[in-house]
Amino acid sequence: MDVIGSQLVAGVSIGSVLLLVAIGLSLTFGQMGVINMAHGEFIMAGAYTAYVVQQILGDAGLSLLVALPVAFAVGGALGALLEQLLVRHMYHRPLDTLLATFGVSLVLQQLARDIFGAPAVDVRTPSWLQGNVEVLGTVVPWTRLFILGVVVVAVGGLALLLTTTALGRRIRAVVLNRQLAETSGISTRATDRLTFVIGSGLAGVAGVVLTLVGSTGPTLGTGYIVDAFLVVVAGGIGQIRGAVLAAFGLGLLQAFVELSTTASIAKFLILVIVVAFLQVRPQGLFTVRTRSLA
Amino acid sequence: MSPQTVDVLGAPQDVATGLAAPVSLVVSGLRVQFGGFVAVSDASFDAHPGEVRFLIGPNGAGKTTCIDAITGLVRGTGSAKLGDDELLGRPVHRTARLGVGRTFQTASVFEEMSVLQNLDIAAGMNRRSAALLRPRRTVEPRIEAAAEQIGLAGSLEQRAGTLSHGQKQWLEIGMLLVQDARVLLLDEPVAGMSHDERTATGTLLQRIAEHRAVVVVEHDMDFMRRFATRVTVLHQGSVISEGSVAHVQADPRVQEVYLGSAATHGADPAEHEGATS
Amino acid sequence: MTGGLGVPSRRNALAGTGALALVLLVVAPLMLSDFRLALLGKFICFAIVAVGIGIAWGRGGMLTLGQGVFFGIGGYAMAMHLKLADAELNGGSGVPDFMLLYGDGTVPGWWEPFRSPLFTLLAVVALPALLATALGLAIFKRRIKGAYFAILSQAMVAAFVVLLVGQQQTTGGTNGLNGFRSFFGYSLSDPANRLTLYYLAAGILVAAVALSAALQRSRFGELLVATRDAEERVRFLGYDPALVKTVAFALAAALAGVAGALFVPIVGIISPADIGVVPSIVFIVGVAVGGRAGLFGPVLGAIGVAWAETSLSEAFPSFWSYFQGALLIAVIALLPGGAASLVDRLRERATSPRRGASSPPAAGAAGTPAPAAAASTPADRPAEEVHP
Amino acid sequence: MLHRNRRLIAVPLAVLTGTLALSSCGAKAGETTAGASGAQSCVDTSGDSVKVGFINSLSGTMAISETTVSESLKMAVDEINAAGGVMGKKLDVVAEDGASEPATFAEKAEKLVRQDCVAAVFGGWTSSSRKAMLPVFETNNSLLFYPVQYEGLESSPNIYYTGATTNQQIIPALDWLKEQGKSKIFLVGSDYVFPRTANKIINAYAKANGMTVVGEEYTPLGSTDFTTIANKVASSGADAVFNTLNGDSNVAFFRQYRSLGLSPETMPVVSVSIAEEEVSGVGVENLVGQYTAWDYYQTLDTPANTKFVADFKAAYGADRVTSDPMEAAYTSVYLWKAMVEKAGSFETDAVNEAADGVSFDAPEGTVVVDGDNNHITKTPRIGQVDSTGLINTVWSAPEPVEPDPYLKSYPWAAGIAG
Repeated sequence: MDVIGSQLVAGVSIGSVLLLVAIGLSLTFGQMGVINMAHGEFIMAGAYTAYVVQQILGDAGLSLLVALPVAFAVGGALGALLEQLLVRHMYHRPLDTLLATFGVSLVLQQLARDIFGAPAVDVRTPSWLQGNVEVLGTVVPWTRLFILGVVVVAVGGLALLLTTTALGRRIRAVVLNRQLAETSGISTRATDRLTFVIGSGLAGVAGVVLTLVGSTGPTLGTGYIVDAFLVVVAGGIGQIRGAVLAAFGLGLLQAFVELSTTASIAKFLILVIVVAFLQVRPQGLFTVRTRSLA
Repeated sequence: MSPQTVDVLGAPQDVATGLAAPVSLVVSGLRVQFGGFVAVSDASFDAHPGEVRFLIGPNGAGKTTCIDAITGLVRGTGSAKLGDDELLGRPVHRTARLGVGRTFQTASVFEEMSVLQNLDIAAGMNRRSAALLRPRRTVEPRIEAAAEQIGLAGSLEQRAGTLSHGQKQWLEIGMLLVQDARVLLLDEPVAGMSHDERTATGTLLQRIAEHRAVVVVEHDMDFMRRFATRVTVLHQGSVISEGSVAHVQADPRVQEVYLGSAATHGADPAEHEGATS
Repeated sequence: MTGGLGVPSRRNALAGTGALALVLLVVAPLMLSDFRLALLGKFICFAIVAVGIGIAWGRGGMLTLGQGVFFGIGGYAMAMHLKLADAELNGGSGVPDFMLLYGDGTVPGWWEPFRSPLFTLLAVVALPALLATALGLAIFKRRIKGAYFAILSQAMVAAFVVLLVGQQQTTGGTNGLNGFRSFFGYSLSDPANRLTLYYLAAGILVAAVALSAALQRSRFGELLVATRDAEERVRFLGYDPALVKTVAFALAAALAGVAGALFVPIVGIISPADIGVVPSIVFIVGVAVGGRAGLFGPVLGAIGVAWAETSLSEAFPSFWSYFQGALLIAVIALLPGGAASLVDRLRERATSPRRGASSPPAAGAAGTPAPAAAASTPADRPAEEVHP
Repeated sequence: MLHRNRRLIAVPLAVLTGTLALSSCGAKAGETTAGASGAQSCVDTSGDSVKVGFINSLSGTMAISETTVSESLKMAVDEINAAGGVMGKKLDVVAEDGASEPATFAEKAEKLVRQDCVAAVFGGWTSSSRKAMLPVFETNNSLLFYPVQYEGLESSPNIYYTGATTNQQIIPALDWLKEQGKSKIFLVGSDYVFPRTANKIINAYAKANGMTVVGEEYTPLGSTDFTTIANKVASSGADAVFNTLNGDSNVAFFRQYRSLGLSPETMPVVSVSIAEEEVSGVGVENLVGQYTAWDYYQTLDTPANTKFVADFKAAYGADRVTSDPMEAAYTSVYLWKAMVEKAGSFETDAVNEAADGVSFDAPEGTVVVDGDNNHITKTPRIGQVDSTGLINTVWSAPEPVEPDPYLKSYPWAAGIAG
């Protein structure tokens, strides 16, 4: 079916954006039980990084590729700063962290407004990403495939990191049982900081990619943050596979519900469905018994 | 005044609150499984009013898990009956309302609140909602009595967080008393206490046990020898021995289990702890 | 003194409530121009929400980022009634103006009950409370708490706003409901009536504070704090924490509903912009700044922050964002008890040299046998991790 | 200590009932006419200056657009002051931030009128901000000049509408589409009052003019996912899109539209909320060749506009652009000046009396106030975005169009105004 094919593709494409904005959040939330409300602003910072890099390099194609690692660094640096200055001092107060990081997000937004101006800036799409290709009988923009590619690389890389490296083992150990990890000689401090850097760096990458989809303005991040939280919560804390399933699940749901109703109703229904789903599985799709939320 | 001279835990109070007569806890064929891991495979024991039942065993034997299952914290199969009531399968607070009280390894009291507030909350399970909406005006007699019993009568206004470690554990026991628990499940009640404190605690438990069933999970073998009426030994999730202290100590299987793990746990009932007394 | 928990003594609570009533009901109307007084009326609405948040979050540990929903339900209920009443005024058609313009000119069935003033007043309190009860039971029974609850409540408000915006013909969409002429038969353009509205709001705030004080001092209040600090322990004492929390949550919701209903005639508009994700967090900001767990902290914080926003943003619009952000960070990080705790801290410093030094009561040491020895070695282990 | 606890609640309740009993002596609804009781004007015209208020969102989501309006308002006031002021009095500006929230607009409008006692207020952008402020101006019988195109169906004696109403923007755009032979229209809009009302009009127009609306989609404000909607547009067989999306959503929509291979040649998009100011944010490359419907473009070749553009660039930077709402705001200050001078008074009633027929040689051409509905005549123009981001007129109404906010002169629109 033509419609089913096109909505499948649309759902995957929505899902890939959701996953990208949520994956970093999922990592930090899982690791430290901390909700970083400034995650959206880290995404925004990534988007502005793409803009600045493009202003410097000029060429849209080259700058996009350069911006990806640079934005990772920018996001990571912001994350490190936040972790060092704020989050680590409030480790036992996850809800307070939520509020304090909301304060950070207010400041960052206004900062962006003062630096780049309130109007959205234009980040041009590289010529090699313009146009489209036919998939499942549906026209799919190259940009969407590119985003999917970035997601696959980012999530795949993260999964590899978690499963094969020493750092990944430490992170998983801390997620499972912080105290035990600590007594086994793992420096939870160092692990926390690195996790935060990686999670925030991924937010930066998400920001670059979002410049291909929508506008780049100071409020870019706020539009995504509630959705990102829903993905994290629905997927289960600290679970990459949960986040992946939840993101694509919500993306497909959105695409198909929107087909038969309006975008507003679809958005409402999605939120209701997630809340209802949590009634059935309060811990999300996949569960780890974590100390912080058990 | 000392706990030994004042008896407030007896029948009059139970009559006053309308609680049924003392009953026994009977656990049979209890099994608890976490995923593929069987924490308790087949545990059967009982506890009767008038006796202090000790539950011992090396680390990982499943002692605390048994308590968790009886109180509804984790899901268990088999049976745990308090009188005629089956406890398994109920939510935690319903089990508590049947008269099952428990303490935790790390004393769990409301640190921000006064001793009185702690006891008052514990005593409130059967209050009507209307009573809940009013402030507390007087100290109820049973609370006063329990505070006396646990040696905190003079510290009613003290913030629980500032109590000593031992006092917190007594407070927790006091909370079970005013809660009118018919069976008390105590998880390492003397951990971290001085010798004198242990003695006081043991005496307290014996007195409590006159009208209620008391189950104590403990590592301290000296404490067990001094105060246990009967002992159940768990190992790897099942009961390997049961009986009086002497009987259990003489059981070769128990010795084997404890000797085998003595090097790591320092909990050999015959040798290690005995030396300190 | 009942000790602990930051509950003011009965005398202090009474004095404080009296002072609040004096300032709001006597001093403010004398000192402020009618424009500033109307502004204060608006802030009072926020303060009523704050009292509820103080109960749910400060005392109960439930960080609700979704009070906008309840505020909105109360506000829209009142606004619907006022629109319907206005439409009937002077022999009107009985159909609100915006429905004639943007809808099909008929009043939807679910609006009809709001023609009744009695039903509306009831709905303002009962609808938020019922919704909160249903949600609370569902959420808390499943033991969803802490950050999960915060996120869910935020998602809830996001969904509510999307729904309101999408139903323009019946809810006014982004415009919301506005242009009210009368309030239960009294003209809203008459300054005397607007003053009455102010008194009504101020009186309700004072009553809400008194209610909160009574609650804090009640056994339920103690149980609520116990549930906040050690939910599992409460469960093992035979209580169902879900019920305890639901009652507090429903109370907070009802207060938010009442506040929303007062907001409508005072401000003259209710729209999704007043109840969305960000306004819902801003409700929290005032409470956090003032001191979440105290009796007066939430009220003073809410009024203070709103006042600061209005006066500071007049002078420096962009500066306000920095200030608000920095204030929130500073208070949460350095002074989690809010401004109220600053007062306590100063007072404590003045009266006793060191907090930990207050020795255990003498009676405990003398009257107990062996345990007495232990009392002299205070084992001040770090506070048990608080499950928010 | 623990006993003897009286009810805390009794005292405040007594206070509450007392105050209620005391103060419920105001007027019943309907007893007084609106505006009469609270409308003691406090405007001070005795000195050699008079206060005027600006109310624009300088923070929040609407700041993007509204700051530009506040700049052109300021320019108009500076020019007027330099030329001697209004009736010899210099204008003192009190600027307030509406913060993109309707309730804040109402609050600040009230402050301007009652606290600052300004003679007139200029500003507002969104319909919700105007609707929120309307009761304030009516109650206090003071004046608001609203400079943005809007959905019509409104006419208040206390508001002057210097932007286009629907028959000066939407209907001409439809006329033009019809002229171009487009008969199947797809409607895309943000979910709020302007797009919904505009599309209601478009549907009625289409019915009467043999056009078909092949799709009508709304997205939540700020929405950035247009995958599904763009799919619907592409497969609808429409030969034109009528776009009432607001702000940031346009970026996402045009990106998605373009990457599906759609183009101005195959399926042109007519936008009514994208002006010069927004083009750079949406991205020139996404908009080249697309159409807009306004009454003013920076590229208009009138002497007044040449001066307006030059002055604006001189004041705010050579890279800045001018747009329809900015021009309408600029014009509104001059119209007010003309009305006041014709009336010889700053009084609201006198100004209203004098308003009809007042005209001004605005950058968009001569505009005339219609005293019946407080709107102005305007010349609708269809523009096309060029590669520099400016918009060039490709079609223009032969003469200025009289404002008709309730569309009374269009038989097919009979059912729309209720």
